Amino acid sequence: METKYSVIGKPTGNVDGMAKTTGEGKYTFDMYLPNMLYGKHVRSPYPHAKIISIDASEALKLPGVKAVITGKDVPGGKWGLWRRFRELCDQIALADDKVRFIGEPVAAVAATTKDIAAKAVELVKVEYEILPGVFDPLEAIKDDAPLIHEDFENNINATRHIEWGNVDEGFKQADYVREDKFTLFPQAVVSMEVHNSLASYDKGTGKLTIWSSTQSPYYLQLGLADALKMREGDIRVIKPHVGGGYGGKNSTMPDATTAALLSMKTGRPVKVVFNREEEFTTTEHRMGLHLAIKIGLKKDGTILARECKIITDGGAYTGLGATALYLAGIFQTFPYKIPNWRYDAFRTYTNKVWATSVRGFGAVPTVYAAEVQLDRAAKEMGIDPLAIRRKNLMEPGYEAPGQYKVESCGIVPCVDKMAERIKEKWPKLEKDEGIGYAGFAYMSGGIFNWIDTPYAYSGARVQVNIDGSVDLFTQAADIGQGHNTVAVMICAEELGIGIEDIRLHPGDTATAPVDLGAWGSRETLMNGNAIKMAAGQVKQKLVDLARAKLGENIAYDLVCREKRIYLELRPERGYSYYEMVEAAIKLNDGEPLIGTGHYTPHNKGMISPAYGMGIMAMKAKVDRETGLVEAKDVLIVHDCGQVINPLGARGQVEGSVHMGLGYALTEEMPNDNGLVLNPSINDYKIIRQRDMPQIELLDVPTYDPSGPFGAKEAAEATISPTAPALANAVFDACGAEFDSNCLKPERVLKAIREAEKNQKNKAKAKK
Amino acid sequence: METKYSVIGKPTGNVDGMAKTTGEGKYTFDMYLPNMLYGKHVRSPYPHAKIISIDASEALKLPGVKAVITGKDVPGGKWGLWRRFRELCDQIALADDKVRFIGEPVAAVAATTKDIAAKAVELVKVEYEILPGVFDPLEAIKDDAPLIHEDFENNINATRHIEWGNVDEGFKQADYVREDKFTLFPQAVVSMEVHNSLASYDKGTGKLTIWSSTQSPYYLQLGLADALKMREGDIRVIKPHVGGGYGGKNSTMPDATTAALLSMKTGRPVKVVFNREEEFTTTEHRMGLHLAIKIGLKKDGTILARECKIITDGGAYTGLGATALYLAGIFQTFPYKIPNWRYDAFRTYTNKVWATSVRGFGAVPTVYAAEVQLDRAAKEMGIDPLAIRRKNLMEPGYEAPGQYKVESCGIVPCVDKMAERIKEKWPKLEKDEGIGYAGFAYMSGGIFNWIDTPYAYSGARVQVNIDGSVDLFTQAADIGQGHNTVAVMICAEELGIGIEDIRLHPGDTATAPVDLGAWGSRETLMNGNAIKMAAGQVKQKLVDLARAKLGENIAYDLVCREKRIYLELRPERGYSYYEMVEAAIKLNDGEPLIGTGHYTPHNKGMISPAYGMGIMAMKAKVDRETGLVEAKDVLIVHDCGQVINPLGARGQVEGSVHMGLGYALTEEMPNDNGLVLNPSINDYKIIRQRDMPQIELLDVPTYDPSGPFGAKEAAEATISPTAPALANAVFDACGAEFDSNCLKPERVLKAIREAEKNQKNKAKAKK
Amino acid sequence: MADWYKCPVCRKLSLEHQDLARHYLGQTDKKHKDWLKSKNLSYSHLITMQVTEFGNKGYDALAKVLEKEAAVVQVDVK
Amino acid sequence: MADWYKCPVCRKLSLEHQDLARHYLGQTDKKHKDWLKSKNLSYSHLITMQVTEFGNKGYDALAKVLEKEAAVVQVDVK
Repeated sequence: METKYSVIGKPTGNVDGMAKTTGEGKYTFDMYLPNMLYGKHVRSPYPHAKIISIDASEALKLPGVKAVITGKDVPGGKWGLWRRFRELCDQIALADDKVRFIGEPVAAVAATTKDIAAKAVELVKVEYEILPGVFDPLEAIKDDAPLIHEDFENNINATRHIEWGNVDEGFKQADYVREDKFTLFPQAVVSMEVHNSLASYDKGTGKLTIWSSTQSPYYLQLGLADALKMREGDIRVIKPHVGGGYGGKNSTMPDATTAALLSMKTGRPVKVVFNREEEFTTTEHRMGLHLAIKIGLKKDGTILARECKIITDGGAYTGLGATALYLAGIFQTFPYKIPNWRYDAFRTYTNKVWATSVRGFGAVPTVYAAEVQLDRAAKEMGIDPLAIRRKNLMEPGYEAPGQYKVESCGIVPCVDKMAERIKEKWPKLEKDEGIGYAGFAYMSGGIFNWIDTPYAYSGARVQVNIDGSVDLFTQAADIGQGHNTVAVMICAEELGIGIEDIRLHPGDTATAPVDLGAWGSRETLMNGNAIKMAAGQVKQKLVDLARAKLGENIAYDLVCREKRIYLELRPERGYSYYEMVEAAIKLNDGEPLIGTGHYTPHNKGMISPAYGMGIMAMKAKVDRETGLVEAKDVLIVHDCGQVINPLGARGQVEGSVHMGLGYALTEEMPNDNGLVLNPSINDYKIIRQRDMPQIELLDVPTYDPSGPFGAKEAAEATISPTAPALANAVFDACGAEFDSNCLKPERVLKAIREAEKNQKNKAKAKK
Repeated sequence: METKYSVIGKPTGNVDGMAKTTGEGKYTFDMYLPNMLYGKHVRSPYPHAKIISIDASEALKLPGVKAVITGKDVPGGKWGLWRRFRELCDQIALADDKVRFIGEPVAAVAATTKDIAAKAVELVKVEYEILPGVFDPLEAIKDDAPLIHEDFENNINATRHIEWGNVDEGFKQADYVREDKFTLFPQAVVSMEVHNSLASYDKGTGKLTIWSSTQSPYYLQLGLADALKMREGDIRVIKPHVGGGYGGKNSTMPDATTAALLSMKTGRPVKVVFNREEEFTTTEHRMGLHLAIKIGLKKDGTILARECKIITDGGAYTGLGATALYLAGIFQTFPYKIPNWRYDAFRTYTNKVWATSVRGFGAVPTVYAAEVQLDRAAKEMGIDPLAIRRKNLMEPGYEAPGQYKVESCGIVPCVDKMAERIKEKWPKLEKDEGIGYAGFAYMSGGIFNWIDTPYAYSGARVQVNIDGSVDLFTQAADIGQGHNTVAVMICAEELGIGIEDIRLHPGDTATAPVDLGAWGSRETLMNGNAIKMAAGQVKQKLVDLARAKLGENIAYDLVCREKRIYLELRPERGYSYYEMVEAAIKLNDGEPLIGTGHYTPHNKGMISPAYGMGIMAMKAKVDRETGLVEAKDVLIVHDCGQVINPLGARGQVEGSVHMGLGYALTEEMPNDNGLVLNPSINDYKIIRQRDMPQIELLDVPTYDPSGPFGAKEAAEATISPTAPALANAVFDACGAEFDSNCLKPERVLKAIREAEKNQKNKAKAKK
Repeated sequence: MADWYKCPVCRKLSLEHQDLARHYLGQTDKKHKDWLKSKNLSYSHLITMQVTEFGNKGYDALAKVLEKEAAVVQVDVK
Repeated sequence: MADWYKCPVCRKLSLEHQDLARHYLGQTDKKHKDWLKSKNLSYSHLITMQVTEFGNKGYDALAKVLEKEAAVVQVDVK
């Protein structure tokens, strides 16, 4: 494709790829400071219990133990990500009155070695009074259920109602109505890098520096400020490379608070690293929920109304769970026009680790239900599953009243391209193979500001030095998704230089303006806009100077491209970028050229400035003897605006499909009275590389006016269709229906038997 | 003293004092990176030799050795600090054709441990062809002397002529003329932290990060750019805490270049740490020199003319030695009006380590000669030594034609205060005690721009966050002199807040605008001005906003003080600083408040924008039997403008006196054909704490219009009078005269015998 | 001018009793729960009906009670 | 108009031969040294005299040679 861009749109290896693959790139996990202590948590063995006493005297006698802290040592109070609603700020550094899940930290030790810390943890004696626990949302809301948080009657943590149109009327007018119930299982976050933090507190100045594996240095700064009763500005958060987050590293977790508290107590750097078991049993995951969904359609397949109700298993704290509750009700409507929509959602506290944002957050469970139900309806109505989707697609300019506006929207061409490609690609299916479809869409960052930031949503600063090299500062978080590369590409494109001219300084709260972090696919659009604005400020100075030197007609346009600044229509008339930079700095009395940029959405509705969307088709094969499902082949047509880095987008699509397939097939977190039963990589089954299907990714280019160079969300959206496309493929292959995700062989076999029985019954009935 | 300031002028503990004293503060020396290698140099045993061959094969076979580099592996060329004169950029990373001093690096190894690196160094076989060496400047300039650098005939590295007035005429009119010759010995730099660097090169992006114990991150960046053939902007220099520099860490030294080269070769972080012997034998020192000085006075003590000629022992390279040569000719004239002045100076290359800037650089040896000569003249003329000084003092507005202008100038009140205080303090001397005086002055940073920077001389950036906390960025270098505290105090004063509100980010070339580094007492004035300007930009925004909200008469002045912004004459009318910050950021569309500042001197002559000055008196006692001199008591009256931090200034005065006393009494670097004979702390005698005299420091406050809040140089000036005041005290006590510094007992005894003989001769003559 | 129904616990006004019931069950505080108890209604039961069964059984049940209990307020909505 | 004396090696002009000598001895390049050699003068000797003895013996000695060797140039200095 011919492009007017020099940098963006070209497949580009990650700027930190070499550093990461050679081991030179530093993760918090790799970091060491002289004099450093190791912190470790004393954790509750009970899901719900009062703390009667904690005796650390034996632990403190152990040589090498430098401190033991309990809830009494925490200067601050509660924190959370819903700062506009302080009552939802329910996290605490160390349990001070009671524990609410197995593994909740009640104390922590700092010692000179990891082994001593581990030994000391065993020497801390905690006396508990065991309280009855509650583990299912429907149990949790019972009037006689034990209360997990005092002020939350019936353990209702948050509720959400979304409605537009006239749902009852819609159902009345429908030719076809069906209702389905689902239970969606939670999904763990399995980042390669565990949660870990290294804190260094300076007793002299009262200032804290913390390196942490986080998705949002700013959120961590805010959380620590509450937990430690410090001023945000006195806390410097530095995010080195991060080995994955997937939504599970938005909350301020005890690795960070405890490292900080122990450093404040000891005056020495303290590092806290979770082990894999702590990761599975005490950190956040994707919500499990019970769901009831109803759809009403016209004969021709036009959707007239949909209603969905969910009650979610929230776990012991809020995290971004309340946001997930909201987004679940939004993204279930995408990418279709649902003229009448009603959504009621309840999030409950339970005595488990809590649920939060996880890749495709909100969307994944509810899209599953909606897309699976749609296929059942299509089959019963005798409509082709792709045709029923094609019938209901959003178009550019579509609005959901009071909720969202869709500007760029390439879903119609996506589905048309899919229909065409499918014919060539899979002209014939083998026995027991099926094809499943699912539409998808996701946001380009959230507009809702529950964190209550007074800052712009994203900021960037560009400094251009005398040799033309650029220092680019942003708190935007690359957590493995490749934003560092996207950031540098956008900056280079705007300044008309190469990515090798830029040194990026990401993820440091002290050196860069605020960005809200990496969640909801926000960085490309939001941080990209901030970077483009910052670079644009400097570009303007260079253009003005070149214009002044050229003495040209003021209506003639100058462009910065390929390290030159020249008249667009007379490319030979211009100057080298380097020459202009040097001259501009000298004109600037020797100050380097600084540009600052920011982005905050305006007039874009409540959800997001822009939406990536598309359609997925999955070919799967079912082994009717064993119930084993094989995801064979995936075809995706994705409208993600102007792609900044096609190589990165492709990688993220693969990751999304991988995680979506885990959700579809293998990932499950069985829980026995609050105890996670499979807290290891061996027992928690993520999809192996060799089990990954082939993925073909087609592009439908659009230009989103909100995005930098027209860019918007890419690839996160592609997780939510994966499981329903798989389930629909199985349904297509053998008629088996599922009321949950995680199609393990035993569930598949059962569903096949059920389907066969139903068919027989139907056949009988026909007779 | 009543002050209008809230922060400055108050004795303030160093902001990094706690971190340093508890061991939490990180020096490069303390740093460790995962996967780090240790680099070590293979050094020449000969002072002058051709390199015939280098065989690293045995070293490379040693397990753990990852690389060996020689001059052939150096991609760049020569570098130096005199970038305006490229021929004086004579330093090289690793000798490629020949070695010029004992200890010059010819190769370097990188290995997994220090021990392996040391072993590997011994396995590198270097074959040399020994060349004749030259070790004294007067030998070096001989026509048949071996040439040290090809293009420098007679080994003349640099020459300098300074002249004003009519010197010959001055001498003609003089009633009294005398001539003296001196040889001033070199002085080592004994920093607690040795030279060391840790480099980490990213092969993926081609960008280098280096942590180094340096006085000037920018100079290091420039030096490395030349040595490595990289772009400045691709090199990030970070200066952690530095354990002393004293002028010896301005040059880019092999610790840095070798760490960088080895990291580039291995793709791993590499640390190079000099040991104490390397420190003494291969790093820079204060120049030794031969000096002839002539003075002409009127009967009443008025100086009519002075002439001085020096030839210095430059060593093998230039460093800042050429600058020292210049400043030696400038500061010898201070703080006196010398109407007719002539200075001829020659710097020679010799086969030794080279001489450079060292505390009080330029001034120390030549002021010694001038102040000692003045006392001899005073004695012969029968004038009181303090009175002869009083007679010739500079006054505000004094100019040395074509060289310097003196604005604030408190030297007259200093000497008057001294005269008064002396009477109370030392009403009577004991036997063999004497009092010696010496005047002094020093610059507040240099105006000369031999580094040829296109940047402002100093820059700063202030970011004010929503909670009122401030991030202050500057490359200005605290090397132990306390500039971090001064920087924060100036910023706090300007914004009307407390030092606890500020987090300083010093010494990082990537995050802060350029500052030329810590040399010539430049940071307080130059960086202070940049900081004041940056903070002032933000202050202006807050003041404008407060003014708009108050709606007051536009002629009413608002001040920022004690965390409020209010009408100066109606203090009750105003707002809290925090409130204004929050409002201003919101008005700023959520961007934090940024101020940028810079400083470059204009219309201040060639030398410096301002001069600290004063007078020192030293009481010393001589043991006529042993020759031991005891410095008993020091009185200093110092005009150093508005003192920012009196506690810091006091500490620096003590340090200057300490180092000056070492120069006066004990510090000597005997050299045998290029071999330093005392390369250890045991053998090189610095003054011990218990041998330090009492120091009384009096202040004469002035306001320098060039300085931030009237501040200028403080305390570096007090090194140069120490040795001559001591020598003059001995002269006063027993008439002994010295033609060098370093009054070790054997020299003192010899001088006493000489003096006694002269007296007898004179007595005889009288008879 | 229209008839609005007022939440018996807080100041929330709704034009329909079912809307008011939806509001009511969305509240997580003790006061709202206590009033339900005083009317011998089970919050738990209402929510469970609402979210696990099709239709709006939970809201409907509460709406019926509110028809009797919610004060009517006349408010000009122009 | 004034009489200026021109350095025999480079373009430097001086009003006095001693000034020209001072310039000359301040140059570190080979060309200036070579000319001295051609006149049988020792740079080393001149500098040593100049800096180790009082007065301006080095400059004086060279100035005397330059009186004969330096070209005279008339330049308007207004």
